[in-house]
Amino acid sequence: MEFHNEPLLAFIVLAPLVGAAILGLIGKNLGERLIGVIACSTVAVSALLSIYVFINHRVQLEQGHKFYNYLFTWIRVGSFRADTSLLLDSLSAIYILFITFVAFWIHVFATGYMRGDPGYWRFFAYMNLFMFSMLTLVLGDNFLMMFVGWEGVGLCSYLLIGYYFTKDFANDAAKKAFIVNRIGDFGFVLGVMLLFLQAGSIFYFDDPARGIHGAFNWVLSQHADPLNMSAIFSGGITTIGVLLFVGATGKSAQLPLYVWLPDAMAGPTPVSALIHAATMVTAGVYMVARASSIYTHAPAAMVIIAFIGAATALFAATIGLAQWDIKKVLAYSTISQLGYMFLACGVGAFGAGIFHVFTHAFFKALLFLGAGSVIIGMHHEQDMRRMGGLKKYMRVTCLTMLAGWLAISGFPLFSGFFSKDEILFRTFTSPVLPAPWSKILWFVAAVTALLTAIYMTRLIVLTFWGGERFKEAGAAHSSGHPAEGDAHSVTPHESPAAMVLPLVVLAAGAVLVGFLGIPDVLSFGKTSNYFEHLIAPSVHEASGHMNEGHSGGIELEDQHGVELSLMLTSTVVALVGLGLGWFWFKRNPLWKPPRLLEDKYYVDELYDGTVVQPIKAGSTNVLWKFIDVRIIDGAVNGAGQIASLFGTSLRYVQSGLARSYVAVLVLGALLIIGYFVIR
Amino acid sequence: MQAEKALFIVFAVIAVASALNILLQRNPLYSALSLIGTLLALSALYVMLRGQFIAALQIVVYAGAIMVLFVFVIMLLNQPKDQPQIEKQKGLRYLAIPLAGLMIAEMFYVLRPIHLSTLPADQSVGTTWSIGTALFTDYLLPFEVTSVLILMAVVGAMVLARREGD
Amino acid sequence: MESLGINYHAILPETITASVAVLIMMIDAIARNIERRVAGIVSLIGLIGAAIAVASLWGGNGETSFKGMIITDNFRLSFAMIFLLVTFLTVLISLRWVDDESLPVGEYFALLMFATTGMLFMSAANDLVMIFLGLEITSISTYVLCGYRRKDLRSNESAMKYFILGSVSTAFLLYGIAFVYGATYNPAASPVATTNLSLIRDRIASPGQLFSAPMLLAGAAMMIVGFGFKVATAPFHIWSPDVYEGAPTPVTAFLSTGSKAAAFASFSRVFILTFAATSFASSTGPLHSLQSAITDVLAVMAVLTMTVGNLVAIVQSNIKRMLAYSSIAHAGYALIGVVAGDWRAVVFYMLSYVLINLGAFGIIELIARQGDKRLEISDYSGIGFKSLGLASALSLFLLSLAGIPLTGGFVAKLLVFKSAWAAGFHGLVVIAVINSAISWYYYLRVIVAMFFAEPASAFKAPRLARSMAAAIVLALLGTFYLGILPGRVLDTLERARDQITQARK
Amino acid sequence: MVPLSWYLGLSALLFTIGAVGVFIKRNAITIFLCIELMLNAVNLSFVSLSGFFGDVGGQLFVFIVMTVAAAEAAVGLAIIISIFRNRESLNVDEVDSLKL
Amino acid sequence: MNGYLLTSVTLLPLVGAIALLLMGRGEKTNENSLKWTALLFSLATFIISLALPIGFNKAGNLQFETNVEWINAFKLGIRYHVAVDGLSLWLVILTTLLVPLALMSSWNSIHKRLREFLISMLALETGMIGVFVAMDMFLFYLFWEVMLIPMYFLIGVWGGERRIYAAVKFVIYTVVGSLLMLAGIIALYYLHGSATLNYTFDIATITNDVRTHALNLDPHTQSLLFWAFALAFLIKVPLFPFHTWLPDAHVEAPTAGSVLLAGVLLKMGTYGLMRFNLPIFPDAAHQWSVLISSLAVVGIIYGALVAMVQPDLKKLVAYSSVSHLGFVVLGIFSFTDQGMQGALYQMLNHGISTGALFVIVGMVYDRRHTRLIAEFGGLANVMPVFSTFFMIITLSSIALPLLNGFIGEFLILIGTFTSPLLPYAKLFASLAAVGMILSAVYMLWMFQRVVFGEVRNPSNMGLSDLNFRERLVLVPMAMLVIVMGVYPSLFLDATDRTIQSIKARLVPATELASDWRPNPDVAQDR
Repeated sequence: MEFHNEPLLAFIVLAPLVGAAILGLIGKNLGERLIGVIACSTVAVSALLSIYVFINHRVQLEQGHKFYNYLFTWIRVGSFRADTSLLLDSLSAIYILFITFVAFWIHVFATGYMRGDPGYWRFFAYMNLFMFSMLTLVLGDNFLMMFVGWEGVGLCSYLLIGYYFTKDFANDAAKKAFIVNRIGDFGFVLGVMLLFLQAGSIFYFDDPARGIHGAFNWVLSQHADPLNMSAIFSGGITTIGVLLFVGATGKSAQLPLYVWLPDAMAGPTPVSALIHAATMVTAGVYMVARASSIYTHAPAAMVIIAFIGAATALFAATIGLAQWDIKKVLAYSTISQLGYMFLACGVGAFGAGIFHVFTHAFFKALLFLGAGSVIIGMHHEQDMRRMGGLKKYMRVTCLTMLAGWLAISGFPLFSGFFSKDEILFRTFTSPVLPAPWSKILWFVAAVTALLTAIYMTRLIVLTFWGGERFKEAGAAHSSGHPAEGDAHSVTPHESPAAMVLPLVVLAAGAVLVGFLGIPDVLSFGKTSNYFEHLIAPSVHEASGHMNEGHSGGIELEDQHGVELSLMLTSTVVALVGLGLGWFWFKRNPLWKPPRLLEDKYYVDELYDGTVVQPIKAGSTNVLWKFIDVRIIDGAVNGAGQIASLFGTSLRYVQSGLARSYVAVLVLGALLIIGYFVIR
Repeated sequence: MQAEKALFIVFAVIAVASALNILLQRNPLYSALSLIGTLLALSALYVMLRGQFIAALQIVVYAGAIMVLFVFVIMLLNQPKDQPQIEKQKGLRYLAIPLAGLMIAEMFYVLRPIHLSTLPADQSVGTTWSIGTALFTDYLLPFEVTSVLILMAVVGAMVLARREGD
Repeated sequence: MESLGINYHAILPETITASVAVLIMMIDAIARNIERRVAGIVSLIGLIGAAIAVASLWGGNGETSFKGMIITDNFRLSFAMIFLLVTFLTVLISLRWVDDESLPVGEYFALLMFATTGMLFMSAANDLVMIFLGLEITSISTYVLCGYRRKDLRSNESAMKYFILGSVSTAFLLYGIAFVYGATYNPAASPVATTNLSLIRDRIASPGQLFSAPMLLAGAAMMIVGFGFKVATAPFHIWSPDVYEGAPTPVTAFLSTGSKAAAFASFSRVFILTFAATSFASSTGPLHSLQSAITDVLAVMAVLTMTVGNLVAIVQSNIKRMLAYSSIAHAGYALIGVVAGDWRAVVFYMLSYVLINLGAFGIIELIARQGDKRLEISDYSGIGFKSLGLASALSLFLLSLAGIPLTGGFVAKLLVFKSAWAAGFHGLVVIAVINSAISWYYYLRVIVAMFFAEPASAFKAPRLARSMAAAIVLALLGTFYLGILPGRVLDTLERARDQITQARK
Repeated sequence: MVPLSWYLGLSALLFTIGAVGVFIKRNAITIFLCIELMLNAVNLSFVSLSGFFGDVGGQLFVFIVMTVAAAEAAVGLAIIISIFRNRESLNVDEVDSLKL
Repeated sequence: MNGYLLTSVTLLPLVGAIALLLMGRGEKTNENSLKWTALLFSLATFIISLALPIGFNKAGNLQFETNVEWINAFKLGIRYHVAVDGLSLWLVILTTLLVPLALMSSWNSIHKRLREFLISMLALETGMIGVFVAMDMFLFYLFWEVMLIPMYFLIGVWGGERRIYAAVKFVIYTVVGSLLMLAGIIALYYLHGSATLNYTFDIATITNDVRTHALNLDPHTQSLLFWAFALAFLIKVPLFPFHTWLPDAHVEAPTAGSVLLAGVLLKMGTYGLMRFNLPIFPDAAHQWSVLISSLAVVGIIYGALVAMVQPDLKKLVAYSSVSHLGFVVLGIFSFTDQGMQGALYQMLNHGISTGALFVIVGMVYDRRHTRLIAEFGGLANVMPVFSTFFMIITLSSIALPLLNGFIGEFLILIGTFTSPLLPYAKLFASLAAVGMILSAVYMLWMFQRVVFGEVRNPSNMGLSDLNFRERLVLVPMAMLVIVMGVYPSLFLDATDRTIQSIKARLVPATELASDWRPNPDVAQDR
């Protein structure tokens, strides 16, 4: 591995911070146009610099070179050291490329979407701050820098979810997001500390120039943990892996900590697109991929990741099938897709997971922005029951969203097709999972793919096709949100250019980016999978030797065969899903889904009843009013009362009668004399 | 020898009986007279102990002067007979017996091992001469200081007892 | 002719105070109509003269005079200074008061001076007879002073109780002296029996010289009763709350400081310098049992005293009575010094304690006004900011009593605790410390009332006489001096210690 | 001869009677008489010790005690008088306004 | 000059107090001149005190030393010995910084007895600085106790409804602890003196003798003394279950009092632990580390949970202090560089963040005369600037990275987690980390209820946003919050040497040797 210096990295990170600072401090007095320009241009600077840096170092990155940008030593206490320094390798390069690119277009979209909002400056300040945090997360060269970004994006997410701070549901959602993330961070922090304890360092890689030993080097020098339960609690690499993954479940909305993400849709739609779809929520995947050398030494952790990922994917997809709010559908879809990514990581296909992150960023951002466009067009109506037939009002939006729809559904040759296929294939052939489980998980993933196709089709059909339900006054009142505009008197309209242009760009991305990762088998060996080639030096893919019991020795030829057949299967699945959805929902747009699904399996209620309320009640009635007030203060006051009780009773010796005093005196004298002479 | 013991017992009995009578009398005047009895008995014992000077002093100063003062005050403050005799904490009465018992027991314990039964051959100790000599040599300062004490007592008594307006 | 040991210089301070007392009486008798303040001023001058006399004796090396009746060592002189200081401040705080209350002026100051003479003799005594005499002079004059407000029932009651109990305790003390006298009988020695403290010390220190060890022990026990009564240690403290409360406030101040300090002087003289002359560890025979009995009993008494004083003080509503209990508690702390056998600590404790207590009582007197009317703590509600100077000074005195650093009260406690720790009485220190914590509560109550509570009744800031102001300022300065720069005083005491131990060898 | 312990015993007995008298009698003057009794008991001890030891010191002590007793009597009686003037009673049990 | 610097920093506020006392009594109207005098004195103190970190030698131990004999009689060996080392340096600065800010924060909120209020504040400042700079146990105890009085008056005179109860409770709690400490001091003095024949109250000497094994206390004695000191400190901290004075004191104290109470006074407890308990009673510290760490962890979680359900803003912040200070204690008893440095850092953080929180609560209290959370809501609408500052401080309090709170808490956690000497270290650290979750819960919930939402209470409708003075108070605090979060080396480097010397006897040599440290001199100029 070779190390270089790349001072431009700091500028990539700092540019949005400068924007945030300007907007935060003086933005209030600036005009909307200027604010928009500042916000977009700082992100554009980052994006252009990212591209420049990437192009400049592409070859080296492909060879696994690393580029550092050391700024200063942040914390150094005893043997603990954390630097403010940035690291570019192919993994972070991919990340910053798509982050800055997608983010730029979302910023552009938002300049239109947020027009006229009194907190315009505030919004963009937060957005820029988010970019800073996200880039820090990705570019940091140690776990603590990652944590800085990790918490930073959490903060911005909090601020942006609660952007409409006069709305209680937005505030609740924001708080919930932060707190649930904190629960995950709990694991993350413990994981980092355990890593430090074991490895003596929290840096990813060596940096000879600074005399830093990377934690991963230590990990690689260790034997892999066995695949069993006890490894999880042994305090070794597996424990580290599991703890870090707990952090990922919070940030990336996996079971059981996914609950914040659907609520997070309370924020403005560009926020949902940027933070809760394209970038922040994939931080968990990034972290797992970044720590791939840990996970490849911790098969048990990987199994956990795979199962949680698959379970989340299926679970969220079923809920997504039953939601009426257009953004909620997309939110559950995001959770589901994130499950896919973790499934990929869990089966050892980190590259595939990242590839799905990459494609997902485009098509999910597109879908969200499209949804945003629809919402604006519908004057802030989000309930799909009051939409329908919008294709004729919002032509561009409709077209671009169709691209996103096909991409996420895995329609062949759209970007989602490639990444999803890769995951399905790698799951099926996973060297990590014990024998039947790889097939079972593959099956789960396939079913999820089917459901994805169905619910996305439902979304498209309900929104753009069918009757124009917004004209039917009071058609449905079950909308959970206090929508601003009164829906039944509106005419939908197409969005302005600032919003449409990003849709078009992202749609192009959603269609095309998949070609960066064409599997070998499709190009018949002519071009190798470029994406995988690029990312390979940065992640440690699981290899056959990881799980001895597994019959891992499939020949390469056989693999290609399997891959092709699986690809065929998934194409069929996607087409079936699209078809089913199309025909069913065209006919029954308002088909009432099962109550259990519509109410999201009552998980929120479960958490509230078993965790939140007991803690509140216990704290109030037991800890505060009983232990604090009664027992501790009671003891303190009681001691005082006992003292004055003694005082009061001793007082009565003082009867006021001289004769009794003499008696006491004589008695005392006798006692003393007695003690003196008899002792 | 036995005569001496008999004499001691006689005076001792008189002393104790008079002392008890102080407690038994309700009228302070009788109590005062009983105390004089004790004092006189004691002075007799002093003589037996070769404290002739002190014995004389006991009769002249104590029984004579001080007790007369008491009697005088008792007569002066002749309080009305029909006054209700308030007694608070009657229990103190019953405390008397155990306390007295305890005290006597302790004293007995202390004094029992003392074995000294002969007066020294030198008979000059209690004489006026020896007392006078000591008073103006070894005890010169205490003797002088008693004058301060007396003066102070006079002032004090005067301040407290004089009538208003003086 | 053998020497009578007459040394007028050695009793100069006592002579001065006694003569001033007589002089005051004469002035009072001859010139009834002249300025009433004269008596007070004469006593102040006399006290200063006595102080100069004490100073002139300084450095005495334990010589005795008057046939061993008087000893001149720095132990005596340091206590003498405390007494003179007490009387000085008492005179200052009573100057206006006697006038306001229209009490006989000449007699008042004369009695104070007599009492001072008695106290001086108590510290100067090297013979039990002198201790007894000094004690009686002090006691009898204070009996009178307690009842000085003749028409006041509380004052009468105070005098009567003090008199009855005081006389009983005197009888015990006397009986104790008789026993000690009997115990020292040694036909081979001359004199055969003695009440001289130096001789007693030598006799009990050398084995086989005692006539009767049980008598010595019983005597010591009864002397504890006598002295314990005077310093007001439990269970012989019971008189003091009633007496202190009933007596006129300046007299209370004098009683709670001067007579207590004097009693401590005798207490220390007898129980530290005589009975515990040789170190506890190296003593044998009757001396050892005497010493262990003394330490046991005094330690228990100290604990009882502190605890009773503090606990009962918590529930008091009358400030004088509260301070009475507080002074009981302080006797307990000082007694720790006696237990530890460190009289320097006792001296310092008494010095700082008398300053603080006199200051506090001075202010209480001022606020109580004529006839001791405003004495309830509730009377103090909200006066803090109406009379900021007085209230702040009182707060400082109270805090100093509680033992806050920077004041004499703290250094005094520190010294006592340190000696006790060094002597191995660790438990005693811990109990004392807990007691100090309790005491904060009731001292703070007054401050709470003064500063935090809403004004309850009409209160007008009292007029501050110059003499009273001088007394308060003097007490304050002294309190801080002892708290911040105790070095000089401590050095002096240390030299006194060296000198006494050397004299013994 | 009468042994020393007899005298001392008698003295102790008288002291005890005096001490008990102080707290069972209610008349202030009687109480005072009891106190005098206690002092006299002590005097007996002094004189007997002095006599048996052949040491004049004890008797000198008695001399001083008598003086003190006289002084105490003067002041004590004055206190009693001043109380009586205010209360018209010599019962000490009535004098208990200062308490607790 | 160096020698007098510290003394002048310590005594300058007192001089100010005396000046205020003497200032023209006649005119009642001239309140402004009083305020300005007090402020100028405290500012001057702050400015002079800045010379301390500037002239501080990071490689040195005690600095700016003044060491003169004070009371030498009776072998007392009491000295006027003041100095700063890494332990006290920043705490002194914290104190001198917070006092002017506190004065400014209550510029217009004191309506009675202004002069006395200002005098109390300045006297308190002297007391607090004195505690940190005293290097003699006698002197330390002196400042420790004397400082109580102004605080007592601040709560008692200028406090709220139940001020008397709170003030008395505060003093009694403290005094109970500190008098036990006095017994401990005497015992230590005596034991040290008899062991080394050098009777002294000097902390540095005693510490040094412990380090060089000139003074070897047996474990039993160590335990007793350890607790004599620890109780005083733990009450002050306050550690669960000695914490119940804190909510009362905080709620009743006026804003400035709360700021200093939370900002500085509580630190005196943890400071004492590091100054006395660890270096002087190392074996006892090990012996009792599990108990104290358990209490600390209980305090972290308990404080957070109880804070969560408080209806009163100040009470909430008070309980949050219990939680935060639990972290500090945990860090101290981890016996690691990270833990102790973190603890020290967390003291500063807590001083600034919680101080600022009280300032903020005071600002709304000044406007609305209530502190009940339920009375507020939607303040962001009417007081945006206020809300922004509130947000920054809130985030600092929940330990967001790049803000100060994170550095402290993370160092404490990692120090505890990796501690080789504290049994159950990983368990403690994990439980303490739960506190991180809970702090987010109660702070954000409180923040939401106060700042977010619609303005529902009509009395909040017309509230004015922060004025210039109020901004002036909060700006330095907010800036420190960020600076300390971004560049902690500025502060941490100065404390390292002292932590090493505390560890010297505490940590077995083997552990010291194995403590791998990266070479700080490696070129950083790539």
